[in-house]
Amino acid sequence: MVQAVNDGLRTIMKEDESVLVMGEDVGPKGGVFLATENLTKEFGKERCFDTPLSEDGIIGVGVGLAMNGMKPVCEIQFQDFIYPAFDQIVSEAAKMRYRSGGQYTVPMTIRTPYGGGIRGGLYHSQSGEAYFAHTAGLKVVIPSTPYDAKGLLISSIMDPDPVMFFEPKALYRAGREEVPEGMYTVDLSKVREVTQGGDAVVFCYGAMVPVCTEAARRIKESRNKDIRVIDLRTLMPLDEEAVLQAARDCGRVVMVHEAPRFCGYGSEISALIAENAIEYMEAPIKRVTGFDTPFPNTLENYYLPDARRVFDAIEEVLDF
Amino acid sequence: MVQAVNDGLRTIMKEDESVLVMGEDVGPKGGVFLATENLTKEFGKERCFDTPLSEDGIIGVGVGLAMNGMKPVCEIQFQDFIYPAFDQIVSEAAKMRYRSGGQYTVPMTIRTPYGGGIRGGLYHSQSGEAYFAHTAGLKVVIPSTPYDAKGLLISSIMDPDPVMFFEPKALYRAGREEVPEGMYTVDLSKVREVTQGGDAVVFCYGAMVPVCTEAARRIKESRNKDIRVIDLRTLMPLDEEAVLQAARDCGRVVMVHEAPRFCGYGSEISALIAENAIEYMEAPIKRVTGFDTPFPNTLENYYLPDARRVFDAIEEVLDF
Amino acid sequence: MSDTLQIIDESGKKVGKAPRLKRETLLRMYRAIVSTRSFDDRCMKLQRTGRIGFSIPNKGVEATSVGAAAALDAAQDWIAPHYRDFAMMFYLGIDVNGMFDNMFGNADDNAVGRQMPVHFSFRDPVNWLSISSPLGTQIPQAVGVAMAMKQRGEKGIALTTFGDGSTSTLGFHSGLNFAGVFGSPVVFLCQNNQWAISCPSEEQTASESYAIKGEAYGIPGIKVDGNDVLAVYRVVSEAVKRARAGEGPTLIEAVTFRMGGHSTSDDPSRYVEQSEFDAWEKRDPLFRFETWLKSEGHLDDEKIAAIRAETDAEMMAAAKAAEAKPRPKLGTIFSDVWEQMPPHLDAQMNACISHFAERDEAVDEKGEFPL
Amino acid sequence: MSDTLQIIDESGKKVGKAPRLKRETLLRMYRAIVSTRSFDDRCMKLQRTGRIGFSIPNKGVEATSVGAAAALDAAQDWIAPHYRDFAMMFYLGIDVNGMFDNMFGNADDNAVGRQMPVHFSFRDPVNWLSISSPLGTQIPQAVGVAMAMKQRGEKGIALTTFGDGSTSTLGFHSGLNFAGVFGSPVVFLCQNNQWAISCPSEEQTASESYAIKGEAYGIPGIKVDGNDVLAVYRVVSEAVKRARAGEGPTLIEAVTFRMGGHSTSDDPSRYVEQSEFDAWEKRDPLFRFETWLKSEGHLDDEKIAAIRAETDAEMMAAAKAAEAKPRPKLGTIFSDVWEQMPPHLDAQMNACISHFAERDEAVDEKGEFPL
Ligand SMILES: Cc1ncc(C[n+]2csc(CCOP(=O)(O)OP(=O)(O)O)c2C)c(N)n1
Ligand SMILES: Cc1ncc(C[n+]2csc(CCOP(=O)(O)OP(=O)(O)O)c2C)c(N)n1
Ligand SMILES: [Mg+2]
Ligand SMILES: [Mg+2]
Repeated sequence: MVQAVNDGLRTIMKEDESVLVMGEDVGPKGGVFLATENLTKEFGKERCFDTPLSEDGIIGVGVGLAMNGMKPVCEIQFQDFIYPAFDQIVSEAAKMRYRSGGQYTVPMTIRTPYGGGIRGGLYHSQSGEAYFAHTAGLKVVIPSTPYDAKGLLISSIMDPDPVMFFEPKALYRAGREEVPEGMYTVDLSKVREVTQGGDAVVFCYGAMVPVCTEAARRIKESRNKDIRVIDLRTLMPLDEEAVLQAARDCGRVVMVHEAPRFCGYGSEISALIAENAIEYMEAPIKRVTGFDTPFPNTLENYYLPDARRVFDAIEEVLDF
Repeated sequence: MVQAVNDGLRTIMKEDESVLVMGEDVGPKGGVFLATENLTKEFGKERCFDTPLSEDGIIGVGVGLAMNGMKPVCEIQFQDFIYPAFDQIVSEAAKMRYRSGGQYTVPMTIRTPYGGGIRGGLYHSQSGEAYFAHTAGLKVVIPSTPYDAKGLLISSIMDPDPVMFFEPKALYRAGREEVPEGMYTVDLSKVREVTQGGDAVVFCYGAMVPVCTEAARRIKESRNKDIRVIDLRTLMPLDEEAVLQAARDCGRVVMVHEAPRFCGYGSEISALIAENAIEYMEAPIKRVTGFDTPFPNTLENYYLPDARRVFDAIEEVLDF
Repeated sequence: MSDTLQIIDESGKKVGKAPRLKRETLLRMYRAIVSTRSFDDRCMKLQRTGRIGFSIPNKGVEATSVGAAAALDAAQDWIAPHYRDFAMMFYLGIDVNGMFDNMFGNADDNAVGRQMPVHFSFRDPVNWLSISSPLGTQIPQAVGVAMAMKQRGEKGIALTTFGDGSTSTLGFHSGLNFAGVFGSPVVFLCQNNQWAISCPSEEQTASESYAIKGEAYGIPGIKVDGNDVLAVYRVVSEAVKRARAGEGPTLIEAVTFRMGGHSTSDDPSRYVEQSEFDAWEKRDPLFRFETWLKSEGHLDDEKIAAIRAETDAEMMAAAKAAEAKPRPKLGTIFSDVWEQMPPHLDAQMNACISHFAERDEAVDEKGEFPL
Repeated sequence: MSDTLQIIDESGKKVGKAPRLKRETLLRMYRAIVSTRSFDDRCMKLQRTGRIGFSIPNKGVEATSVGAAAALDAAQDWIAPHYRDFAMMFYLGIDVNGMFDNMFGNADDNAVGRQMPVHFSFRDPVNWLSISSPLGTQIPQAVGVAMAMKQRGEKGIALTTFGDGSTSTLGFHSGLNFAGVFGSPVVFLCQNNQWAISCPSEEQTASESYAIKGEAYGIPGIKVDGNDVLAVYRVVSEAVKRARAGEGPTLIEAVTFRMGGHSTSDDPSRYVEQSEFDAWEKRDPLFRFETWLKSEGHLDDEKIAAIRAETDAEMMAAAKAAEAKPRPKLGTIFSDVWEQMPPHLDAQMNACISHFAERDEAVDEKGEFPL
């Protein structure tokens, strides 16, 4: 997937001179995961440049660039390091259009690798999407395939509002899928149906999509039930109608994410259904999530939801 | 309520020499809301002192003090200004015990006024409790009466872990309730039943407690139904059993808070019930919340949930 | 204030080389200061009578703002402002009605009644970034604004202002560091007005001065008498010139004084000694400039009285007009969150509108702003 | 490096006044540096063979760490460390087994296998705060630690270390500012090793030096040759003395070089010129100290070989022991979040334990750490 990100950046930078890439080590080194490889070489260091070690600076300067005609793509090296920039993101980027009555706007994209999968421990593994989904004025986008990564990234950069673009680092090296050359976009705010089915629905995103797909496959194999796996892709704005429709169609729901459960993104999905479609529910709305603890290191694979935990949860809702 | 906070601080400072109060303007001025009035006079500026204008510094230094034997009570002048300290709170205070295997701990309390009620617009009105409730390692406490304010505050300061103590500024001048003199504590993690009833339950906290109580009174008046109003008080750790029990008892649930709805704290309450007690539900789980926008100024009173909006929601669940 | 540039001293006497400025310009500067005082007075009255919730007095700091504004080219330069320097806008030719629309948060307010008073946002007569309550956030933003102009080969520069207290924020540190590294065309103007609410300037930092903080970022730091409008003009002009010529950023510390409370609700007698007020009263920037202008023959008492009467009348009229306007429509709670309103917000808006259409309006009681 | 204190020059010759140190102390310093190299080598091998995930090489910067450690009183002083200076621990007498337990994240690890390797946390032989990945956060924490001691009238001080890159973080700005204002007994030691991953020290800030940043906080700034263990010892000792005497904080910039990649996974040839490596190779702190010790008669080749063999063996043995230990129990995912485990977490723990009890273990595949 990381090549698709790189390809997306290159494509939109060619198309639109106002697109800039900035962050720590994004220049000559090409980024820690090589997502920005060769961009400085190709577009010059005016268009892709390293910054001092300050996330507050990266985002604050990015907000200024965005207000004055540029489309900055700011990289935060790991999502875990976004918190020094939290004020600029939630107080400034998210609220600029609103507080200025639309006089100033912030067409900025914040790219950052998130989630587990590299034995990164507490601070190279977090999934903080709920913080941002709760913040009005931001969009939150998480791809799960190379195709979507490129298309959603281009859409995010072209979007007139600030977009948090979370890249599941566990999938960076996965999926050898070819992505189309050149410009294309993927709609922000449409879910993707990964598998079809009407016996239960599993909502997920990012690195949990292949995990859930595998669980669905095993359920099919062992019980011949058809599970609908839905990749939410755009967490904000959420395609609520699609979520509710799937919940109504299936009557049995499982929500899966890596982030801790308590007040996690999944709680919103549950709440939404409990508020608008509870009468269709034939089982409890289950959540399979990371635990309500910081992210461990040695035991990472016990912390992260895996296909077996998802499988068990699907069984539970099927058997209720 | 603000006198109760002041009294709580004074009481525990007398009791425990390691308690310090620090923040912007908490010294001679006594804080913007006078929560720390006269503490410098009474305890000296070693025990209650002004700091430079850096929330990151206030919390970062507080974490250091806490790790080395003190019990700092850090004031953030308005909850809206806590974001520059977000990294120190979520990355450091919250994770210190975990990442050091208990070798270092952070018995710190972060006091801050939150919520609407003073025509403070975007940045003097926010309710950010969900950010912190989602962060493992923090406790989140919100009083709604002077009695609880003092008792919960003392408990928070004595707690061995970092506590976010959110004070509903709309109630600072409300409630002329006398509070007991001297030391007393209120358990962290027990809800408070404000009114009894079995026809529906309303969960709420902070400034929404009187609003919900008023709505319940009106329902009693107009429809002779008994509504149980529950003040959650400690949002983390949540007394989940009490929440589920009330939900099962009543079968009809409304959740009320000022914060925006999407991924707000209420979504966790809904999700919890949808996961563990859905079979008892006789109506959708309704949420009455602030809107998914930044906080407005002129139209503040249209933004904040009021007794009529809560009343309508209770009617809806009763009539479903 | 040994190493602090001064041109007109406290008694109104010229002690340095005055910049060559046209009479109209000088009078425009003077009028801007007088307008600010009129605005302050009007707002204090409005707040005391409960018609607006809050204002930020500018008395004492106007020379810093006006001197800086006069050094800009409004057609191409941007301002990333602090909240206590809107005297700049009077110099630059703002429509006062727009300012009072903001004070009342009415339907015509640029901020659509969403922000507290004095949180202005303008595109005209200059790009004046939306004022934020969180302190210091405008500083790195100004650097970004400036970098964009540099990148496009434009000649505009960004001026950003902030208080002494704001130098402790993260935005100060990251903004100055980035500007130093990228050589961005920015002027950083620190309004050292001796206080950050109740925290005195000397307890904000142990550094020798605020200007010296530039050293930490490789940025020249200059200290100027902030109550001397000509000295501020001179220093800011030079910094603007350097920035425009591609020679990078400058940090300026303007030494001035907040001649009153932090806001209309603050009582400074709790923490400021009367003697401090008295001492600074003698350095009043308006008195000083007025005296000098008189001595140069640009002003006389009659003219002064006329200008005061005019500005008072202007503020009164604008306040009246703004007060009479309706408040923003309910839908404005929901617009401008994103360019396109997502379905969930649309649903919330419709529910809200029908809720209040069916019934009375919301109770309009409001709490008092404490500070 | 004109204004940079040096005592032993690059050839190992004494060019300044050496501090009076006992032979044992000098040899303990030497051994600490050698131990660090042994540790580095062992970890590099372990990482290359996939037995640990990550390490942070310390080659080149050991003199800075060891010189600083030697200036402390471990019984009362605290350390709020950066991740690239654990050579300090070898000087202070750490049990190497504890370090390798952390590298493997096994059941005996102080951090209970929760942190990445090299994120040490100790109470013994010194209060060494738990290392954090987020940069700069330890700096204000050190100030708080120091303030607590000052408040209680204790004589301890806090030493905090950080890289050149970390000076751009918020923690640097707030930490130094608070320490300046409160006159806290802290020593700020900036390890300027020329790089922050791939960002060269000159692009991190435009300031003349890192030491000069002290000016912004009213804190004396001193530059020292970080490859000269005696010079570092001298400068840190003086700063510690000042702090202990209640004379406030000091900022020290130790000029040194990261003689390799950022981490075991980094390939510095993508961004560091070979000539830079070559130039610094000649300033190797180990070579220099060794040469001087030899010239003073404290060391000879035989002794050197013996020490190397001993430290290598010690590391090898500790690594083996640590590798053989079991990993932490499942329940450790859930403990230490709060002092008391709340019911919801208890439920999650029980579900997790019974899930894995019923079935096989989790798949133990792991992604590669990229940097
Ligand atoms: C991040 C942040 N913290 C705290 C506040 C509360 N606050 C408002 S104004 C102020 C003092 C500002 O002082 P200074 O920067 O000197 O500006 P002045 O008011 O003197 O113009 C404080 C602490 C805030 N607005 N933002
Ligand atoms: C807040 C934060 N941002 C980014 C990172 C990623 N990161 C890890 S080390 C590093 C460079 C640190 O440079 P420096 O402070 O000079 O220390 P050195 O590695 O040279 O010892 C970066 C950017 C981080 N750990 N924390
Ligand atoms: Mg000030
Ligand atoms: Mg470095």
